[in-house]
Amino acid sequence: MEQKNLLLKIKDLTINYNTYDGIVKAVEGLNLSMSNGQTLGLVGETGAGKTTTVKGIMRLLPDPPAKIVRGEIYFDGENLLKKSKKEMRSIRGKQISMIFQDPMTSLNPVMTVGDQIAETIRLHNDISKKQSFEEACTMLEQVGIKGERAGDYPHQLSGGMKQRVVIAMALACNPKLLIADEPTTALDVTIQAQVLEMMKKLIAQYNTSVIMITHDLGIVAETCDYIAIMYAGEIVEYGTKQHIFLNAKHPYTKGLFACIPDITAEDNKLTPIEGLMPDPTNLPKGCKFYPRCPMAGKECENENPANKEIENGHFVKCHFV
Amino acid sequence: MPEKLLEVKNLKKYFKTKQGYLHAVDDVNFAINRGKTLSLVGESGCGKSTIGRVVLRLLEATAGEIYFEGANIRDLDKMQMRKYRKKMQIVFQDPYSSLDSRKSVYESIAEPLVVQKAFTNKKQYAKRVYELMDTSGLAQRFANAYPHELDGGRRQRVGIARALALNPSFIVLDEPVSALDVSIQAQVLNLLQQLQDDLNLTYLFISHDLSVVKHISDMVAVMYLGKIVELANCKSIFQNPVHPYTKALLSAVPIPKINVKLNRIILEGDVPSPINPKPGCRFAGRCRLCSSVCKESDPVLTEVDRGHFVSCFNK
Amino acid sequence: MKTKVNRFITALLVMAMFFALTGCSGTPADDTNEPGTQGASTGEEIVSSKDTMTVAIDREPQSMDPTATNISITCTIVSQIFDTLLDFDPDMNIIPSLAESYEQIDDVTYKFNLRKGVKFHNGEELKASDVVFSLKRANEKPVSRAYTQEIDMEGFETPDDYTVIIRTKEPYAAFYQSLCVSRLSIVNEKATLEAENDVNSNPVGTGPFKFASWTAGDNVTIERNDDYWGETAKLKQVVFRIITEQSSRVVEIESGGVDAALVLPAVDYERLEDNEDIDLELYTSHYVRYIAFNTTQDSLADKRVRQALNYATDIDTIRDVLYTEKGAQKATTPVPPGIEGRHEDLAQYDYNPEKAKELLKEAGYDNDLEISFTYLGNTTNTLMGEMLQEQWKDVGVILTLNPLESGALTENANNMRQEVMPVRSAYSIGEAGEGLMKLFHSSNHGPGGSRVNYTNPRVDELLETAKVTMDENERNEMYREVQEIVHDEALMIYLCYEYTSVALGSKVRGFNPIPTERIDYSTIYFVE
Amino acid sequence: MLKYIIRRVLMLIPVMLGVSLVVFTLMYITPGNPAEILLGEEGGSKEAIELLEEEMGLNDPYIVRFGRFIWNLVSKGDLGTCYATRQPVSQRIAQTFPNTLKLAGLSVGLAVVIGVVLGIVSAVKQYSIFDNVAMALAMLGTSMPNFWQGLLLMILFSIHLQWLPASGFSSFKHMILPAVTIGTSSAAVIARMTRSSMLEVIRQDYISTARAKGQSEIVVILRHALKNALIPIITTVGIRFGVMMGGAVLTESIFAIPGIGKMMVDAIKARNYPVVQGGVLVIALAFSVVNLIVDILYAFADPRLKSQYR
Amino acid sequence: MSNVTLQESSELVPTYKKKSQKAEVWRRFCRNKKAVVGLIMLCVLIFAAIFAQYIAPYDPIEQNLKNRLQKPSVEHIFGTDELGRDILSRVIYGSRISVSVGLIAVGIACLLGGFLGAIAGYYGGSLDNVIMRFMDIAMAIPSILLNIAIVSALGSGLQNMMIAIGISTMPRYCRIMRSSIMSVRDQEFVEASKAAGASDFFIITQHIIPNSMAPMIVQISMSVGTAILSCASLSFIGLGIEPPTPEWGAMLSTGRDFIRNSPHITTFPGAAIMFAIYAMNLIGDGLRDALDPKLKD
Repeated sequence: MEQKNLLLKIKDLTINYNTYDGIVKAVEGLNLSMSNGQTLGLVGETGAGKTTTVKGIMRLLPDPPAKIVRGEIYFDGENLLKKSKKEMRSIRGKQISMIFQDPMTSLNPVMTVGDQIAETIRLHNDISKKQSFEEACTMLEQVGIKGERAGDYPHQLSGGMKQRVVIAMALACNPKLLIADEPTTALDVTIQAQVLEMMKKLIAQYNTSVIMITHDLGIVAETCDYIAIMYAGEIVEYGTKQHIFLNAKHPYTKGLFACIPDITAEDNKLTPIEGLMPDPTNLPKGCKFYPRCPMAGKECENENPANKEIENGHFVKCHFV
Repeated sequence: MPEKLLEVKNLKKYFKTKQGYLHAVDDVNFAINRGKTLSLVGESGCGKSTIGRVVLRLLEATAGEIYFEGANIRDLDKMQMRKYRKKMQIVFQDPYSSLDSRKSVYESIAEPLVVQKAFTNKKQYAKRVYELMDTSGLAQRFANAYPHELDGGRRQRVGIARALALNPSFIVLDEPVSALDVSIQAQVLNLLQQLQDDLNLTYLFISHDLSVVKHISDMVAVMYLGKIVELANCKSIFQNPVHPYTKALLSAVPIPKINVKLNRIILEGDVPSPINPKPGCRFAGRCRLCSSVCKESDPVLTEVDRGHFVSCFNK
Repeated sequence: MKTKVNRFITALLVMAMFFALTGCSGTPADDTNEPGTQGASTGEEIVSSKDTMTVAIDREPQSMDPTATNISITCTIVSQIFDTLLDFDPDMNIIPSLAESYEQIDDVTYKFNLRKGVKFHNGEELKASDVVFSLKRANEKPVSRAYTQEIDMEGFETPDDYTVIIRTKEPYAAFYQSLCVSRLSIVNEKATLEAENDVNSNPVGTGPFKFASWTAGDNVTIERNDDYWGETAKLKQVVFRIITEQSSRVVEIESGGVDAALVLPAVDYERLEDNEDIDLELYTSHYVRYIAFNTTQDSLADKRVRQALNYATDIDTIRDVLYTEKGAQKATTPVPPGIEGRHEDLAQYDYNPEKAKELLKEAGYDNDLEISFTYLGNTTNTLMGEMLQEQWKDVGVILTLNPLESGALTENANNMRQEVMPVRSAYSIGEAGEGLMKLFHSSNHGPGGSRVNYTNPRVDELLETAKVTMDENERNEMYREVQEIVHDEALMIYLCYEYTSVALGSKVRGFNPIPTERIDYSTIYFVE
Repeated sequence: MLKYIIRRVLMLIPVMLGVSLVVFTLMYITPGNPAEILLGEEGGSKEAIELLEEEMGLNDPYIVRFGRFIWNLVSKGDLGTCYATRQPVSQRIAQTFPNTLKLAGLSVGLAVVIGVVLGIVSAVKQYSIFDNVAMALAMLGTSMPNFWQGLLLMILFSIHLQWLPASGFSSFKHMILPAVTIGTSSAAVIARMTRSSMLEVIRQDYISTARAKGQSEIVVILRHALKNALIPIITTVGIRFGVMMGGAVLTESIFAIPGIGKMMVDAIKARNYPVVQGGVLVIALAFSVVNLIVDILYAFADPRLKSQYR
Repeated sequence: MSNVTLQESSELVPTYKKKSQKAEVWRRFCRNKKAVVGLIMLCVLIFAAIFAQYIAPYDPIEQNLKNRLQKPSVEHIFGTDELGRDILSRVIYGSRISVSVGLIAVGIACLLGGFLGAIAGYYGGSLDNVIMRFMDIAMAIPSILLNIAIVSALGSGLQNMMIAIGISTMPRYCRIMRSSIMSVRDQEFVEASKAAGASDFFIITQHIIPNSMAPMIVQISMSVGTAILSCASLSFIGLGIEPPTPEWGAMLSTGRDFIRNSPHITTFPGAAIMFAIYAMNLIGDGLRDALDPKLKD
C-alpha cells in the first residue's frame, strides 16, 4: 500500500460500551487502511461492530456509554482522535460525510428537504441563504429528483426518493470520504437497484472514496473493489474483490458464502453456520469464531491468531491458513 | 391429481380511507396443493401480507371465496371457525412484536393448546410443549426465559413452535426470515423445509427476498399492486420469466458473484397509489412494452405454458 | 450561523411573552395611596390632600336596593347613599334626619315635617310623595316587610309637599326606632319607576355619597355628593374592596394596601395594636352570640338537660380561646348592653360539672345522651365545637360535630332539624322588644328566628303587650320578666357580646361608629 | 383548515349540552334552597321565602327549569340573572372571566419560559447534577399545595419585604404573586414533559444525521430536536392553560382576585344556580376552545398533520 | 443468557414461575436512586399511618387550653395548635386519612376509568365515541369545581370526598387505558392468539390488560399525590372531613388564621402534604423508567 495517497489509516482501534450488564467490547484492536478513490466494503452480521467503527471515525459515539479505549485514526495524515470539537465539526460533512440506514427516519420531518441540504452547504461555505438553496436544487437534480421538489417535506416523498435526498445531502460538499451504513437495506429491490446505480455514477463523477457497510454480499460484489469481513469486533479477512470472492480462506467467510441463497445457483443446498453470535459481554479468549468454527483446533481456543498476509494484499486472521 | 388443500377464487380486500377505497387485494386466484409451498413475492404495498391475513380470516375479505380442504371457510360462523383454526396457523416477520413480552416462552407455546383445551392435566401440556421445543430446535432451558432475553433466531423458533402446537396442516409464513441475520436465516429456512417434509405441512410463504423464495418454494406468484402478474412453478419463474415486471424484479437482485455480466433493467418512477386505481394494467405507467390496450382493459391470468400463467397482453 | 440561533431563541421568548402579555393588559397602576403634596392645616395636624379611601370588607354586598339589605356591610354602604326619616346618634338617641321635625298627634298618628330643598342625586327635590312611595314599596319587599308591618298602608296623608302623616295599625312603642333602619331609606319615586323598580343597578338617594360603580367580586365605589343637604363629606371617593380571605385582609391593612379593614380575627388584635401605623377600634355593637338549644328536639325538650349543659360548659375559657379578652364581653342575658330594658343581674350558670351530672341523672340519662352540633365549617365554629365536645364528654354527653356549608346549614336550620347550633342575632333597631320578639316569640320558629323555636304563651303575651305600651318603664319591666323566664328555661348558652373590630390606618381621622355597626364615612378625612 | 374548525365547533355542541346537563343535575340534587340562603340567617320569615322562591321560579319541575335555561341560552344567548345581584349572569362573567384569563395567561407564560428552558437543559445534560437539581425543584413545585404556597409568598413579599401588594387585581404588580403561585406547579409539569419529549427526539436518526453534517450541538438541539419535540409540549401547555381557567379557585380567594373560579365557588355555596350553570358553561367552552387552538398549532408545528386538516 | 435456571432432563415437569419479568422491573427500579428514596418515604408514611397510636407522643384529640399556640419545644416537637393539641401526633394521625383518601379515591378512579377505557379502546366504534364524549364533558369541568359540586350534593365527609375526587380524576385513567389498549390491540401477538382461536375475553384478560398496565401504574402513583392535594383543598374551603379527626388539609385551613403570629401550625401539615406528594412523584418517575421496555440500558 503506497504511503503517499493513503486517505485513511486505523491502527489498533478498540472501543468499549460500559453498560449495567458489563463491558461490551464492540471493536477490538482493529487495523484498516484505505487510499484515495477506493471503495471498501465492510461486511459483517449484527453486532460485528461495523457501525461502531465508522461512528468512531466520525467521533459521533455518545461518550457515556461508549469509550474509545486505544488506537489512532489517521485521516489525510492527521489523527482524528486528537482533533478538537470545533475542528471535528469542520471535517464532518466537508471531508467525511455519512449516510444512515433507514431513510424513513434520517430526515428531519419538520424541515423541507431543500432547507436540510442547504443547511449542509451553508455550514461549510460562506454563501447566502438563497444561493445555498439553489445549489441544493441542483444537487437534487444530480440524484434524479426534480428541483421543484426541494420545497417538499420528507413525508411527501417515497422511501427511494428520501434516500436520494440523504445521498445528495452527504455529497453536497464534495467530501473526500463517504461512509454509507447499509444505505439500501430498507429499500425494495427495484428501488435499491435505482439508488445503487445512481450512487455508483456520482461516486465516479466526484471521485469520492467510500466505505460501504452491508451484510449483503451481492451489493458488495457490484460496488466495492476492496472488502473487509468483520466478526465480533475484528477484521477476520481483508482483500480485493477477487481475493474474497474467488479465494476466500477464513472459515467464517466461507461459511457466509455457503449460507447465502443465490438465485443463479442450481442446487438449493444451504449449509448454515452453526451456533449464534457470541455474547459481547464475555467474548471467547482465543479466536472469536472458535465456538462456531468447523476447522477449530486446540490452539484456536486460547490464542488469538495473528493477521497473516497469505498473498499480496490478502490478509486472513486464522491459525490454519 | 394432488389434493388442493387451499384454493382462493376472485379474492378482493378493499380498505376504506378518507381519500377513497384502497385496493389492497384485487381479484386474486391461486391454489396450493397439500405438502407444497406457494410463495407470494412482491415489493412493499403489493398486498401479499394482506392475503396472508385474509386467508386465515384475521381480516374479513371484501369479496371472493376461500376453500380450505374443500369447504368455503367464509361461510363459517365463529364457533365453526374455531375448529378450522386448529388446522391453519401463522408465523410473523418481526420476532419482537409477535411474542407477548410479558409471557414466558413456555406460556407462549402453550397458549394455543390452552385456548383449544387440548389436554386435561398440566403434565400433558408440559410434555407437548417440550416436544415442540425439540422439533423447532429450542433448548429446553429457555422454557422460563422471556422474549427480551432471546436473540432474533430463537424468538422466531418460539413463533414456529407456537404455530406447530395444534399440528396444523397449513401455515402462513409472513416474511419469517427477513428480520434475521444471514447465518441464522439459513438455519431457520432449513428447519422450515425439514418440518414440511416430516409433518407434510403446506406453506403460504410471503417474502420480498427473491433468493430466499427461490430456495424454499415449489410454486411462485409474483404480485404487483394487489394483482398476481405471474404464477408458475419455481424453476420456470427464475429460468424464463415472462412478465416485464418479473424480469425487472429478477434483474434487480444483486448476485454474490463477481465477473458476471449484469443486464439490469432499471425501472423508472415509483409504484402508483393503490387508492381508486385507474383501469388497465397497474404496471402500464412503468412498463417498456406498454401499448394502448394495456391502458384500457385489465389483463387476465392466462396460461402461457404448462402451469405458467401471466397477466399481460403482449406475451 | 450565529443569526439563525438567536433568531430562534427570540422566537421562543416572543411566544412565551405572547402568553404573558395576554395576562397583563391591566389598566395602568391607579395606586391611590400616594400621599398628596400639600394640605390645609387644622391645629397641629395638617389635613392631607388625599381624598380617596379604600376599605377592605369581608363579603360581597347583596344589593344596592335598601329594601334588600340584611347584612351589616350592605347596610353600611346603602346608608352612605340613602337617608332615612330619622336617625340614631352615637348614644342611640333618635335625631331628625330627612324629617326636620316630628310630633306624635295621637296613639297611632305621627306628623313629620320634611326638610326643604333636599336634592336627590338625580337633581329631583325630596317630596312627601317620595316618602309615601318608599314606605309602600318597602312593604312589598320580602326583607323590609318585617319593619313596615306595624304601619297602616292606607293611613298616609300628605297635606302638602313637605309634611307627611303616618298612622300605625295600633300603638307601636318602637315606631321611631324602626324608621331609622336603612331598610326604610327614602328612594326617589321618579327614578325608581323609570328603572322598573330595579334600584340595584343605579341607586338614587339623598345621602352624602353617590353610587359610582360596583364590580362584583372586586369593589363597590361611591363618590361625594357635593350638594348634600347636611355637612358635605370630606372624602371625594370611598372604594370598598371585597377581600373574603380573613388573613388576606389582615395582611392588606398591615402592608398599607388599604386604609381600613373590617371584620378582623380576634387572634390578631394584639399584634394589630402593637403596630404603630394601625389604630385598632373595638366598639360594642348590638349583636349577641349564643349556642341555641332547639327545644322542639326531644333530646333538648327537658329544661334540666338544658340547664345541665349550661353547667357543663366552661363558657369563659371558650370565649377567651375564640375571641380573646379584647375581642368580646361576657354575656349574661340575650339583650346586649346599651339597650333599654336589659336585665342587669341574672344569676349565671357557673361551670359546675358535678351539678350537670346530677341534673342529667335526674332527667333520666346516665352517660348515654347523644346530641349533634351543626355549624358553618369556619375556624371559630370548628374550635367551638371541638371544645364543647371535649367539655361535655366529662359529663357523659356525646356531642357529634356536623359541619355544613352555608346552603345546607340554612336549609337544615329552617326545617328545625338541627339540635345544638351557634347563632349570632342582631338588635337592628336598637330596641329590646323587636330583638326579643324575634328570638323567643312562638311565631318566629324556623327561618329568621333564634333557632331555639321556643313556645311559651306567657312570653308571647308579655312581648305583644310591651309592643303596644307606650310607657317606657312598664315596657322595660315586661322585657326583664321575659329575660328571667328565658334564663330559667336555659334555652341557650350565652357566648358573648362581640366587639365590632375596625382597623384604621394611623393617618385616618373623624371615625365615629354607632352601635348598629353603620359607619358614617362623611366625617372621615386624612392627615399628614 | 376551515372545514376542520367548523367540524370541531359542531362537535362542541353535544359536549356543552352535556356539561350544562351534568351541572344542572348536580345543582338540582344539592340540598339547600337559594331563597333561604339569599335572605340570610336573620332575614326572611316563611312567606318572605315563598315570595322569593316564586320570583326565582324554584317551584317549577326539573325539566321546565332546564328547558327554560337552554331555551334562553339558545334563543337570546341569555344565561339568566344572578339571584343575588339581579345582574345578568353574562355581565358578571364578563367582569370576572377576563381577570382569570389575564392571570392564567401570565402564569402560563411564566411556566412556559421556566419549564421549557429547564426541560431542555436537563434533557441535554441528562443525569448531570443540573438535571437532578432541576427535576428535584420541578418536583417540589408540584408537591407544594398552592394555597399554602400563596400564603407564604404573601407574607414574605407583602409584609416583610413590602415589595408587592398583598391582594387585589388592579395593576400588573398585583398579578406577580398569584402568577408565581399557580405558575410554579405548571412550570414543573411542563419541564418534565419537555425533558421526556426531548429525550425521545434526541434518540432519533435525523439528529445523528444533523450532527454528521457538522452542525453545532446548540443548533442541533434548538432547531432540529426542539422543533420536533414541540407537539407534546404544546399539548401540555394547552391543558395547563385549561386547568388554570377554572382551577385557580384557592389562589383567587387568597389573593382576593375577582376571578371566575372564586365566583363559581361562592355561587355553588350560595346555590346561585344561574351563575353556576353560566360560569361552568363558559369555562368548559373556553377549555374546548383552547384545545382547538392547540390542535391548530399542531398543524403549524408538524407539516405531516397539515395535510390532514385540508 | 443470564438468569435461567432449569434442569436439563425433559421428563421433569417445569415448575415455571413468572419471576423474572417482575424481577427485571424491580431490578431496574432499584437502580434508580431517587425512586428508592421515594419508596422509603412512602414506607415511612404507611408505617406512620398503621402504627399511629404507638408512635404518636400524645392523644391527637385531647385538648389542653393552657398551653395553646406553643412554639415547637422539647415536649411538643412540632409545637401545639390553637386548642393546645400536639401537632406532631395530629400530623402522624393525619397520615391515616390522607393515605387512605389517596389510595381509595385513586382506586375508584382507576377501576372505573380503566374499565370504561378498556371497553372504549377494545371495541371502538360508536361505544368508544359515546364514552369519549362523556369523558370530554368530565374533563371540561375543572376538577376542583366538580369536587365542590359533588361534595355539596352528597354532603361533606370522608367517604363522599373520596367518591368526589375519584369521579373527577376518572377521565384521565380512561384516556390512558384507551390509548394503550388501542396500541396493543393491533400488535401481531394479538393476531397470533386470534389465529389460535382465542376468544375476545381471553385476549383482553391475557394479553391486552397486562400490557396496558404500565402507563396506568405510573398514573396511579402520580395521582395519589393529586388526590391528597384535592382533599386538602376541599378542607381548605370548609367542605372537608368532620372534625376533630386530624387531616392535613383541615389543619392547614384552621391554622391559616393564626399564620401571622404562630406560623408553625401551618408549616408542619403543609410540609407533610409536600412530603407525601413528593414521595409519590418520585415513585411515579421511577416506575415510568422501570416499566418502559424501550429504556433498557
